[in-house]
Amino acid sequence: MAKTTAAKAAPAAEGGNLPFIYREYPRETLLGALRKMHLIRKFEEGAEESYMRGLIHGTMHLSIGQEASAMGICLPLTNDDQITSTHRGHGHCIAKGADVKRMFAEFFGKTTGYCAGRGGSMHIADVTTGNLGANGIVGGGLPIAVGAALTAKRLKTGKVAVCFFGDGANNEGAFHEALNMASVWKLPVVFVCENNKYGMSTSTERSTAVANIADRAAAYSMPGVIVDGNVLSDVAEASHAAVERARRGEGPSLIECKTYRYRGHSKSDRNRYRTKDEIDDWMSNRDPIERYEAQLVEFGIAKADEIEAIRASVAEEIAAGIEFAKASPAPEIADLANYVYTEQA
Amino acid sequence: MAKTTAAKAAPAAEGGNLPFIYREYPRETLLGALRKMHLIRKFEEGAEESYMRGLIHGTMHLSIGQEASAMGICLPLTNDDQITSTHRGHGHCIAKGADVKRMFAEFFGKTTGYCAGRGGSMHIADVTTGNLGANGIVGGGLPIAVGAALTAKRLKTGKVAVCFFGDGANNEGAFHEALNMASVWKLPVVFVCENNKYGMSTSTERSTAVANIADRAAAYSMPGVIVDGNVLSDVAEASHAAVERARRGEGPSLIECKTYRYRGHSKSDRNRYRTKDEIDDWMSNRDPIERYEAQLVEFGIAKADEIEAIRASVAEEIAAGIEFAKASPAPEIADLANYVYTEQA
Amino acid sequence: MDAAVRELSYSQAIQEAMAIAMEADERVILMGEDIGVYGGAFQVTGDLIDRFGPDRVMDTPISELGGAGVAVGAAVTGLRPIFEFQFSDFAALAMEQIVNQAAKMRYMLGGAVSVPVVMRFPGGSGTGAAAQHSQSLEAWLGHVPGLKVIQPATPHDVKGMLLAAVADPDPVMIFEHKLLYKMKGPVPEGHYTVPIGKAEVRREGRDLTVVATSLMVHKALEAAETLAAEGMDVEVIDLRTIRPMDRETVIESVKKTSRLMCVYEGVKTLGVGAELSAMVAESEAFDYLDAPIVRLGGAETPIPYNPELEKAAVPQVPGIVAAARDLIRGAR
Amino acid sequence: MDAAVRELSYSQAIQEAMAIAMEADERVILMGEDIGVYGGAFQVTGDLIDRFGPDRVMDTPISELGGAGVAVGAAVTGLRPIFEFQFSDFAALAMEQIVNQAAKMRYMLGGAVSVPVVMRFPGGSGTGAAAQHSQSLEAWLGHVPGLKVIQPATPHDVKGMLLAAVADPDPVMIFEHKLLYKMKGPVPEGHYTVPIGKAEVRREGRDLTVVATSLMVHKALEAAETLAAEGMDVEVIDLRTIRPMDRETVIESVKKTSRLMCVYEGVKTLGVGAELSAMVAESEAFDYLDAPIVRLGGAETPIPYNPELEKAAVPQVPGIVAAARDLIRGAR
Ligand SMILES: Cc1ncc(C[n+]2csc(CCOP(=O)(O)OP(=O)(O)O)c2C)c(N)n1
Ligand SMILES: Cc1ncc(C[n+]2csc(CCOP(=O)(O)OP(=O)(O)O)c2C)c(N)n1
Ligand SMILES: [Mg+2]
Ligand SMILES: [Mg+2]
Repeated sequence: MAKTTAAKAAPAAEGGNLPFIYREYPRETLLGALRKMHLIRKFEEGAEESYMRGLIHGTMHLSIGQEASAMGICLPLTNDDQITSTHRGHGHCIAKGADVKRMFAEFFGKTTGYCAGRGGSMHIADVTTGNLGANGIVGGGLPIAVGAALTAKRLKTGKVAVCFFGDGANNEGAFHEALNMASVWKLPVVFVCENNKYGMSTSTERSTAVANIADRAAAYSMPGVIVDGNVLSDVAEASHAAVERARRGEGPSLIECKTYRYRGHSKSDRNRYRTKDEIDDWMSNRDPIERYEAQLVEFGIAKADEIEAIRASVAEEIAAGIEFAKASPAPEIADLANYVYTEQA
Repeated sequence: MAKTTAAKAAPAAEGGNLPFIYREYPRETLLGALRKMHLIRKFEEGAEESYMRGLIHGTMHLSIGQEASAMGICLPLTNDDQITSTHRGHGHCIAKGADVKRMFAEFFGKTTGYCAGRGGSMHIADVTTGNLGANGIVGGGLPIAVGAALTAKRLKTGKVAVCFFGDGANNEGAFHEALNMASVWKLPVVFVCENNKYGMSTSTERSTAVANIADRAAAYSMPGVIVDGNVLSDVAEASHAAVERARRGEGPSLIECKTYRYRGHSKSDRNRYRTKDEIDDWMSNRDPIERYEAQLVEFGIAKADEIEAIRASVAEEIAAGIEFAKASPAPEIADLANYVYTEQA
Repeated sequence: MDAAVRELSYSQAIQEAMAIAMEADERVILMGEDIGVYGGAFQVTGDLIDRFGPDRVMDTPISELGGAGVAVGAAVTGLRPIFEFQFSDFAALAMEQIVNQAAKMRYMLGGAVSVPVVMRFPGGSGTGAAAQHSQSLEAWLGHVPGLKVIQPATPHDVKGMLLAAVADPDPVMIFEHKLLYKMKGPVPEGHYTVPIGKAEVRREGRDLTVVATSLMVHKALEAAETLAAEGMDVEVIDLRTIRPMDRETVIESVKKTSRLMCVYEGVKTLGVGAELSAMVAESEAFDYLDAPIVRLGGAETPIPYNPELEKAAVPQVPGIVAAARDLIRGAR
Repeated sequence: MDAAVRELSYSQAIQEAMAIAMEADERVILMGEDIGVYGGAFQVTGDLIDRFGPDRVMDTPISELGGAGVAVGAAVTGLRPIFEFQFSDFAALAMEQIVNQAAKMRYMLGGAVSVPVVMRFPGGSGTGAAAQHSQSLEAWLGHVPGLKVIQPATPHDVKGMLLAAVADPDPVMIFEHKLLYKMKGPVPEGHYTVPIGKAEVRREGRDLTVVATSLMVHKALEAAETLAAEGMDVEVIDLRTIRPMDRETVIESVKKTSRLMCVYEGVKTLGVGAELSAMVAESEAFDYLDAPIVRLGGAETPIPYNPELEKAAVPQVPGIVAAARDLIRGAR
């Protein structure tokens, strides 16, 4: 995991005009971030393919195209910091440090999965790396993140809570209540709206009575920042500022990452609400991984063959993850009622 | 009921510097408004006394001190316009045109009451004058008012819906969802926050992450106006503008009336959260009825003895109302299940 | 009635009912998340937006409490909204408007208003959607006076009951099992209603009364065939309405068969079968009972993701067969 | 245990339990609306804020969904919040966090977390607060796996069960009847627990088992005295826990008395008595039953404001006496 202390190591490049992350983080961190972005994309492609083959059931929500947002937000976080995630949460999970083996195993419904096969994609979590879980309820994680921040403040753990949610979620009452309480109590929490223009089929224009979600921050007297969610450094810079503010005890912030999902909403999407042109434009001109790779090369941090090596190692990890998942045991029917309550001595 | 058309009659006074209502409304309307403000206060004093004597059970929330807000908002409304009200809703009910006889009867739990004795203070309503009801759920009326506005727009009735709510209610998720939808759909609804500084014992400073509730209007791209809720004319002017805007199809507005309740929150209030000085200051220096009477005299619209006559007639009406309530029959136990479902032919 | 009868799926039947209601009455509108161009998460509204336009097929923001409340307010003031929850689980976000407002408003106002709102709740497990998208919550709303709660099990019934619901002056809650949407069955054309509050005997039998709801009706009927092959004659009743429950039909049947089994997908404890059992145990049918009243309900767990666990969490045909066999043979 | 026993009111007993828990464990915090200087709508928290300060006796904004969710999030991450709903009716606003989150989180995450949150719900009628402030909604939460749901009926039990709840790693929901708050009874000093999941026989008897909950326990006991004077010997069981229900205690009693009556304030249909009845009707106690199982529950109406109607809407002593008499004498 990237640590804030990593920033104290020698930065990857010199020069006052370089974007934030190149000034702040060492080379390994930057390459690690690239690797994770690839890992997210390949994980989701692998999951998608496994789904098509009938190896995974249910539904899933892919975040392909949104990797810079997940990764950029998590970059300044430590393993101890906690996140709440969403139905579109694979990227958050990996960015925060989860192992794709156990994620695949979960999607395959196996006991080795992060949720012992009980949760699946929509509830993917890895508490050991601070991910309190994806959430099937839009907006469900918002108050929970505030609760995590309350614990951090009350027990003085120094942890920060980060709450991912979508543009659609910003119209839930939970959004309003959570942001208001976080601000009134000055809690160490960062609200991250991944605005991919649609909540399912409904565009923000048709659902949201304000131009930018970040504009709503003023209603809670907290900073609201808009960033290009497809530029890793921009996202990380905003995250860094908000996380540091939270750690200093100055309270919550709202970050809006403008981004886009390439795939349909879920596995049942006739795609009637967006144009092919719009999708093409985002895929061809604003891909977060391509843009990041271009910068890494431009600033002399990585060469093409190094990037190729990362891709290859990711492909291997994915393949191994799927094999692990396939080979893992399914839960026993007799264990159906395990984990409903905490087993007590 | 005051009608907007009333404004077309000869105004009560001439002069460009006069406050809004004196320019807009004829004398009868203004004296009618004064009478209603007295009626509200005396109704509540009567209810309070009846409660002390054990004639009324349950609890009640008195709006004494907030009469200008209820009356000013309702002044530009017609009988067809609809309101949703709150637990502190006696004033809204009377301002909208209800008969105190049937209100007392309701409080006394009688069949002649507006709710046939089933609702009591917390559910007081008079659908015939457009009051869809007080609400025991803080924030409960917000989406309902938006629904009433949706009906008005869809069926092109020309009606406006007015939604009263408190400062405390503004932190409910329902507030957020209701204002957002009203704005997205440009519905003819006016949101009226009666900010009396406290939600029960909790001051807005301790509950609300923004200085003024009206500041939150920006989060819904609607106008947000702050008025002195204890000045009838100011309230009516803001209401008039918002109602006309709604009627023109330009969408919702938010009005914040800064006001104060003299009594405790309800019948069980140890009053530990506000100072005697604060209460005294509002009662002595900012009473809405006294301020209105002073203006009526100052602008030559009413003389002291005329005002005295209004008071006397109000006292009579209250006494008669209480007698009517006392004399009315209680519901039959056998009718317990009436009104659960609509009786069908 | 001579209306032509076609095979339609359950979701087509709903869509047809909504279209008929909207054609007949301008006040009928549809509200819900992604019911417009998307056609609804389960394609129930489909292309109705093309026919009736976005003003009458309204996509709401993701605001279940507010959305339901707007529907309630619209219903009180003159519209006839049909509100779709994308998943019945999200009812948990709107219980306040459903229960504290819609169900009680007429009563609290002493009869001064009615609240003719219809709400649709796609529920049930079996799609791998896990704990927050698979619940069967009809028992919650069945507990609430002021509401009517229905669970049609066939395309025929869902069309007729939805049309009855739209015509009803009071709030009607429709629980639709997601696995029923693709199920086909005969559906008459045009307008007809199936009454709210009446159960239907789907199969007559002498040895045991099985009262089932929603998807479980079909499982119970399948089980009954297996049992018939073994010489056991099972009566299967489709409850259809949770509130008000059809006491007479159930009790008459139990008086005939002397045995009762309830099959339902909601969590067993405090689920619909608890009421069925208690209703019979306090009735005159008690004296006719030859055996304990058995309930097969959902497991006392959230719905798990793994497909085998998921199946194990709700009644399945073999389990119904086994339990019925034991009950008839006196093994319990 | 030799702790001194004093007379305390039910609300004092709750307050004492909370104080003991907070003294013992820094992680225990109280959250709710107006629980600070106001002392809570029913003065249950009283002056605890003076002792523990506003950081541990936290007034929340009027945001039930968010407030409950914050408590859930805090519980998952290390605090032990006790969250007060001002009225149990407002649970309708927070069902999503209670049911979709708190109850399911451990399961959905395959055991990776626990959610040690306690929520308190002042409920019940009898205060003239009408339909939106008088409900008894324990059946809703009793239907939800992952929750524990309790309804202590005495000062002694509420203290001990609240302390058990705080120590419990899973979410525990406490339904407190508002009319109990002022009721006094013996309460030992210091720390003790009363187990969740165990019913208590409050009065032994041979002729009839009455299982009652919360305030109805006291009404049932009063009725039992009247019946005793008439020569009828009624056993009264205080159920105490709705989930998990104490099957054994109830079934043993019914095997002894051969008759069962359930008395509860929640709406009769799909209320707690439905489960009690069904649990017995499917158990080995069925064969011991000499009479139908009778339920006295709340009327199928919202709670009305008028005090006489309000009383008529829930079981009262004379009705309990009459129903028990009929049942014992075989009049039904
Ligand atoms: C409370 C709730 N309402 C509706 C849904 C169904 N649903 C799942 S995802 C989604 C869209 C969410 O949009 P957004 O928050 O923008 O996230 P995105 O899918 O775009 O990442 C909807 C409507 C849900 N899961 N929970
Ligand atoms: C959903 C809900 N939460 C809490 C309450 C209890 N309660 C009744 S009035 C009130 C304070 C409301 O404050 P505000 O909105 O400012 O109105 P005011 O009483 O000041 O007029 C509270 C907390 C309630 N009735 N409904
Ligand atoms: Mg989105
Ligand atoms: Mg207030």
